[in-house]
Amino acid sequence: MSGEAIAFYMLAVLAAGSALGCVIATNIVRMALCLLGTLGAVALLYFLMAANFLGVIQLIVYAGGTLILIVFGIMVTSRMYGEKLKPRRSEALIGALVVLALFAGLVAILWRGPWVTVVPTEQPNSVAAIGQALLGTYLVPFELASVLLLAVMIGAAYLAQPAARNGRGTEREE
Amino acid sequence: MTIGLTHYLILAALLFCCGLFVMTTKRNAVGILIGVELVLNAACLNLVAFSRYRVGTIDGQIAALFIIVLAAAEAAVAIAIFVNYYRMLATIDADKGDELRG
Amino acid sequence: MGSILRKVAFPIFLIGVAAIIVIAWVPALLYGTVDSMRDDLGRFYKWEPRGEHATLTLDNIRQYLEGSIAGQSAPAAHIRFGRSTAAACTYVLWLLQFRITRDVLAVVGVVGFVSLFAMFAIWWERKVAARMQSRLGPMRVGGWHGWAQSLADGIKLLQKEDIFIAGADPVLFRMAAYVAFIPALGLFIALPFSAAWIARDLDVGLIFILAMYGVGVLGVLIAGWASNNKWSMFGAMREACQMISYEIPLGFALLVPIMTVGTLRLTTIGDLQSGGFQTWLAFRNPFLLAAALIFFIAALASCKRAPFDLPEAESELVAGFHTEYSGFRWALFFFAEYAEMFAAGALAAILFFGAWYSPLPAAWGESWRHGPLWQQALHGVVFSGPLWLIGKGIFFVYVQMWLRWTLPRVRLDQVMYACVQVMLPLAMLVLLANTFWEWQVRDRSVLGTVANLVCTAVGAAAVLAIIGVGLYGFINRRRLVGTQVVKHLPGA
Amino acid sequence: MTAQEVADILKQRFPVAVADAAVEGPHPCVAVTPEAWHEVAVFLRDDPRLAMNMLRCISGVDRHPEPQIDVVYELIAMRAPGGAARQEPRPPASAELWQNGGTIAIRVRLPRDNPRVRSVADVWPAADWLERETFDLLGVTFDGHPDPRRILCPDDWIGHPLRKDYEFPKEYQGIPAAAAPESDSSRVTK
Amino acid sequence: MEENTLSSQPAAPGAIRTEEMLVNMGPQHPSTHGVLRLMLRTDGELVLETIPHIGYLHRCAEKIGENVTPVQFVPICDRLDYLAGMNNDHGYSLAVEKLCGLEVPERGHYIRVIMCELNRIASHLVSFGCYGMDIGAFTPFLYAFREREYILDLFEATCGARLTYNYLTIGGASLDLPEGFVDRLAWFLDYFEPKIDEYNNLLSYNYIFVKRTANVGVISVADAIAYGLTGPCLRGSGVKWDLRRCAPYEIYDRFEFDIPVGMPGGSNGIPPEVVVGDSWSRYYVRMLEMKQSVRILRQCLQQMPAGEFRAKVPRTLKLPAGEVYLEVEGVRGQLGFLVVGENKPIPRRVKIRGPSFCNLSIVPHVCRQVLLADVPAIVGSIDVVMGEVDR
Repeated sequence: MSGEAIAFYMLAVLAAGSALGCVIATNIVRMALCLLGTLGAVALLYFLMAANFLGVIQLIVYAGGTLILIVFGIMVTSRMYGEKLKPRRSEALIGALVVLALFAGLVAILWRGPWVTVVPTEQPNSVAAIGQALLGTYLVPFELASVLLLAVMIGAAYLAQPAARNGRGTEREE
Repeated sequence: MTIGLTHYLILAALLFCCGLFVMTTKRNAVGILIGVELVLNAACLNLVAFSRYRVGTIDGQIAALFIIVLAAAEAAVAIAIFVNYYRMLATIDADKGDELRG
Repeated sequence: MGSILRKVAFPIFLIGVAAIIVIAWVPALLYGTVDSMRDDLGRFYKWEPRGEHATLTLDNIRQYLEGSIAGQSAPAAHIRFGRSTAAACTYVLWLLQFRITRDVLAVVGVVGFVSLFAMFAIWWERKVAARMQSRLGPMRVGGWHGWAQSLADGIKLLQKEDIFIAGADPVLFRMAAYVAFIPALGLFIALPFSAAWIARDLDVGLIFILAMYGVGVLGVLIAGWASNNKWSMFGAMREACQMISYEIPLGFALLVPIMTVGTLRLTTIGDLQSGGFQTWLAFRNPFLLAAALIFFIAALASCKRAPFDLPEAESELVAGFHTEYSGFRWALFFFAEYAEMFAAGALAAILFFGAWYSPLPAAWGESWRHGPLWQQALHGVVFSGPLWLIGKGIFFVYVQMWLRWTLPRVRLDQVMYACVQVMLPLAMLVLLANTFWEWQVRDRSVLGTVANLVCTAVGAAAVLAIIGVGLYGFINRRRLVGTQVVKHLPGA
Repeated sequence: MTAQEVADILKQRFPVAVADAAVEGPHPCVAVTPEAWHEVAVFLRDDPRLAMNMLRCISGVDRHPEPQIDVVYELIAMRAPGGAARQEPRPPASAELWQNGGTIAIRVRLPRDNPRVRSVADVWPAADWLERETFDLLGVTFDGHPDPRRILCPDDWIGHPLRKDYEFPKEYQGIPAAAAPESDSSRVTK
Repeated sequence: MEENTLSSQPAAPGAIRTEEMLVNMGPQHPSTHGVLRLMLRTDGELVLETIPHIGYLHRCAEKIGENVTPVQFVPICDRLDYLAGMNNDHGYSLAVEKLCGLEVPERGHYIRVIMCELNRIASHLVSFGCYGMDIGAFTPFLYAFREREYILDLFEATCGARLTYNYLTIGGASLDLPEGFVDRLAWFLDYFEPKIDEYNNLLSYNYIFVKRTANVGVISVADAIAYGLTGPCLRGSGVKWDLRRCAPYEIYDRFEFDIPVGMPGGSNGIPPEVVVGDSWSRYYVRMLEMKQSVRILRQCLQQMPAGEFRAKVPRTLKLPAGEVYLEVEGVRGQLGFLVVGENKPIPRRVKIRGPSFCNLSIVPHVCRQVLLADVPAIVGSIDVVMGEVDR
């Protein structure tokens, strides 16, 4: 077994375990912690696939930004000893069955499907390549994404301020 | 035994299914958001794996990059909405939000 | 027992310091030896491809070290050993050629460095604080200026009861300390101590370090939430606000040198500054100097150090997010904090202040780099090497302490104001200006040279001023520390 | 303004309510009936001649064994440099000294078994805590007080400690009292 | 921690619901100066309401006062405002002397003024240092304590105690000044006076410090008077009122000194952000008062005569029937004693008006709609000593 295989299996177990933890956990902060496990493991998998830049972006944007935002949202909206929002039994059962069936189907297809693969090659300077692709081939989506981010920034700021409708000072909140 | 495309795809399928389950069954709105993140992660993993093992270019990575950025934007808006939702209804239970009137 | 301890403690301390100095340059030296050996032998045996994939055998190495390879041109003139030494070194060098050995060594080194540094920094912070407050600080444990105080504290903390409060979330409360500590360790994976001494030379090293800073916040957040204490919660919320906000100016400030050097690989960035004091990036043009300042302030806020220590503001939040922690878990938060402090200082040094190079141009020492062993060692001390980076990092840590014990704490809205309305526009402006500069101004042009010289002069003046103030303080130390203390100073 | 003048003005304005005035001696004092006290207080504060704008202290004095508790209000008139005490929120930061416009003590005599008096917390906000303290330690009830709770003793304390016939409890919340205080006080008195 | 949710009911549709929390600040909290307990009703970082709970340090001082003779009560007075024991002793002694008609010899007067003013400096030093700590600057605290140490050394040489002195007593002082006291004091004054400017430069004019305290917790003149604020809190609001001048007692009319008051920013070297009556003004008044105390002390040293330091006080001092209320300008404001005598050695009633008690009563009024970090800044600038509040 090669080093890559060992690393893959360890990370895959971590990622899958954390994802299952997300499913099982009833405490929402624990779910977020499990999500951190998945995100970190997936980021390391990206490293394993020589997508260093993506792995780092996954860590900085996902784990360092989005996840913190989520935990922040949890803190604002949930209390430790507040009501426990457990899924309804029937829903959980049906959901589990459907999802299991879906997973089984997916695995079956993946297992059977003949995948034409290429031998992975190392990109000599993937960061530069990604940069060039972003500002070359993918310039339009890149710019669109930036416009979207701007819109989101304004929209989120508007949504989050109560004073727009309430007349109370907001600059002291956050 | 070498690690190939199938390994990554199966892992991604597992993440996807977990995310789907979380999305459908959790009642906490933030929990649903976490499910969405899981699903998006699975998609990213697929993209990167395909781009490495099947195409051999970095286009998949670029797509994954966009997904990550959009997921961040989506989470920002979602959290803003949840905070407002919580202020209105005093709960974060997504099932309670079945009224359209704000 | 106690008296014996007291006698041996100080020698142990001195040996430890010496060992650290040795350790600081030996690995780089050995790695260099192995690599150059592989190059030499590869050239000799005509291995294809040379370098990376060729594995040296024990015989190869022994023969090489003894200089007994037939036809070897100059059998490594700089590392000629005796027969017995060579035999001992053979196995070490053979092991060192493997990636996994180096990784294990790197992990051990990082963990060792972080814990040693945290212990040193805690002791040092107490000394710095004490001297600023005309006190003596720890004086007893270990003998010389209480150098073993942190060690004793560490032992005490290990023995202390790990108090777990009944109302807390059992899993998260325990996990949080690790979630905060592990990213702080992870920082050092991509942090080069010198061009050769780095665990993983990532092509995205800089962003990796930033990402680790970002992930570390999560530990604080979870600690605050899991403690089920309102003060902890306040601390966690403040940390989240502050960290998320300050990452933006931090990132912008980092883009400035990245734009100038055109790479995210930290070793490359460092190597670009090998030409002496005036080639350090901060002195290249005024905008880089400004970026260095912005970076330092934003990093201060990211490390939650005063005046931005709101998450643990003791006069407002008791102790903030770690109010409920005790014993070793509590210590982990501090290890993380000091590791982050050092990483911030080291990053400032790598990006702006000449990385692991001394103010002297490295070209002057080029001949020493390939000379006999003692010359190589001296080269590591005088021209470039991990010692310089550690020294610079410690200096910036000192500046952080200096600020902490001098300034009052700002308020949350002021922190946010400073970030969003001052630092962020400033960082953007600097980035824009630097873009324009890099685009229009040639390095060798008159404007470029003048700017470089002016910035160098400013930097040199700052360094000289700091040295001067330090010297003045040292010379007048009997007079300055306050008469009450002087009476108790040794030799008074 | 001397205490005598204050007493005269008060007597002129409230001939019935002002019982007697002892303006000689170290502690010039005007006695006021409990029913009229609030009205007198408003007058004391608002009358431009008196302008007693600061309530310095409220003391309860238990006259045991007489069936009487006195509540003594210490008032002082602080006069801004411009003349009469000014009530504007922010007079110009003055380089001049404010003047002492006279002091007076008002005594309200209350029956010991049911001491009640109208609160003056709406006249001088300073009375809020001072009245709470007097209630806490002497058991004087202040009608119309905005927050009539104990202030120094715990909320579940029984009795009013500064009454002369107060008996120190043997225990509080299961904590036994250390020593019997009677023996102490008797020793000192002898 | 008490559990929160004042409003667990869902708000009416359309209304914005915010999460309010009750937070307990104290009695064990680093910046509540002892055992003050503040209940904060907060919305995020915003403090909507502050409710002080006091009484954790209640030691029945008034009840003790009714059971012991005045001379026995002086040590208890030390423990009221334990940072300014001399001033407390002085106030009580003056009240009893007024009731009994005792005359204090000339030297006794001067000793009293010296001790009171020295203790005022010592106490203001603590206040200055602790206020720095409240704002997050640790270092000035130790500088302040270094200087205070000299004063405590002087006190120790005089009466053997460093905190609870029992020195100024009925009829004068209980001992004469020790040998060399005058020289040591003169040395200290020369040493200390320039330090005040140093500390102003270190802390008072520090940009962050000014930003944290200026225009925070503004108390208007009307409020200050209505709530019975006295001392530096009142003067910080711009009221030039000091009992040492406005109702002179002891021998303060013999000295020249100014009464510092809060001034608007922009002039006299005061930072432009400052508003009269804010936390910075209250703090700065204390800094300036230390200078004035030094001035008074210098004059004392010049004028002080030799002679008796204590009046002849009968061994069992009978308090005549009658009552007396006397206020002195203590360190934190006007310290008042009501003593009711009834021809017995022990008084019928001793009522103590602690200035901190009244000063603290304005906290609920001021700490509304402020940030959490402002609460220590405001409470610290009011500078309460819980020993005096709870008595």
